[in-house]
Amino acid sequence: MFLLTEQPIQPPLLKQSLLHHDCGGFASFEGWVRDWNEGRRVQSLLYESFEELALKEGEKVIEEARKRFPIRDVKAVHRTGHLELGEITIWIGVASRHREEAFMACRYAIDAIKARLPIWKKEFYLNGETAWVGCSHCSKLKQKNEATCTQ
Amino acid sequence: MFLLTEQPIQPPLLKQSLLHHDCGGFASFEGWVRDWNEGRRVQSLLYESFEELALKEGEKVIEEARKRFPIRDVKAVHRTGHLELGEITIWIGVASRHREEAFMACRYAIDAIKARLPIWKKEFYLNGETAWVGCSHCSKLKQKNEATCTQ
Amino acid sequence: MTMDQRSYQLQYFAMLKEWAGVDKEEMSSSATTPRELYKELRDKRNFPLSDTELRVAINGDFTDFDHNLAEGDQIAFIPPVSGG
Amino acid sequence: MTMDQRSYQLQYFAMLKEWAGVDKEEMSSSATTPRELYKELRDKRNFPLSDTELRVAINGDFTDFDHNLAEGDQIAFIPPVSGG
Repeated sequence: MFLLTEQPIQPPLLKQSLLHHDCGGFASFEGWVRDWNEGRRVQSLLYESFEELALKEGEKVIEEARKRFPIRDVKAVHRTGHLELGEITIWIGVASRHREEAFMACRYAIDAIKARLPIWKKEFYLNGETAWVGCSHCSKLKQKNEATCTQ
Repeated sequence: MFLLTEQPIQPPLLKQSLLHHDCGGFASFEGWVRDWNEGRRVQSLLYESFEELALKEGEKVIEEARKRFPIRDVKAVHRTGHLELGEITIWIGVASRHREEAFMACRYAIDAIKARLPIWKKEFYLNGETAWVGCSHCSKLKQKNEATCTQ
Repeated sequence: MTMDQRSYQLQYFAMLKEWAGVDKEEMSSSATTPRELYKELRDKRNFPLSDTELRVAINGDFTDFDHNLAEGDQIAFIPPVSGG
Repeated sequence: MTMDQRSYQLQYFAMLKEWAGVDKEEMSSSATTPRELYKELRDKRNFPLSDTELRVAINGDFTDFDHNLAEGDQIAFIPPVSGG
């Protein structure tokens, strides 16, 4: 199951549906809003998604993880909207019989979600600037003082 | 930090001390009491430890994980005593700047803890039998109806 | 040579949305593929990203830049993502 | 040839504890290494595990089976572990 949410992510609640008695291992990953990125002090950030497509692609990733690894259950939730330092940006939980595949499926899911889902992160810096992350043109343009990603 | 506890493991509380604002990734692993093992229906289990040595060796594993991977913080807690189905047997949490090393350190810690710490698991089966896990002699002896690990 | 003009629904996200100043718009064009359409759009809007840096979705599904467009298609050019 | 007898403190865990029927005991022995001591113990207690399946700890630290034992040492033979 893949979800997008504008509400704070609560791992203990999300884990509930994965508590199967035939599972001996549970691997999870959380992304956290970090206070700096590439040398800049971050104050907060905004996640924007192309919701319809992100949900479809997220479900695809979940199904791929299930097919590639002999896991019992997997769930991923991505936050959208404005997030403060320390908040959870994404949560992935994988329950399985053995730990090996739980780790591998969790790793697979986070990598695929980050690479493929139409979700964008805009960082708000302490100095008042902002930038869309992953947009190499933004910083290049910035140096040339042309139109930029910052506002 | 490595701990042994006879009380139920509570991941949200354990995570508190790992919440650093310079961390963007958090990987964790939980072991759960599973309802079967090697074809036998498990009802509950007992973890017994050589406490003094388990604590020392657990701290060593934690230090090794810190040295091998550029992580920010890691904590592991192993349960002892009698556990029911679904209870958490072990919890490991790793906070780091990036996700790669969080996964790797978490994986390293669980593998090393399972392989090296003087902690033993006794399974209590639905049919009333019991066995120490990992003791290949126990099952061999069992088949020969000699002295066994079961009681 | 006269070209058929078709009407497309464009959706913008993230930096493209900021550059365009709108989150969607209707566009009449003789373009028959996303590649042609983005070329036209880039000239018009002065977007700094080339199509090699984008993906494209039509009617809510990823597709390729040589897909044949149909009247009324909903088209989203997907700038580099940074989720998680 | 007379051998010095030394007194050792043995600790038992898990299956060894069940087989021994006690969790610790004092043992007088002329053994000077854990290897010799376990051989003696195995004959006496009829433990099914050989020393190749065990690890040994002396005074709370892992060591090897050829370590020189000292009077009063606390010795634990560690059966196969299954933590986590």
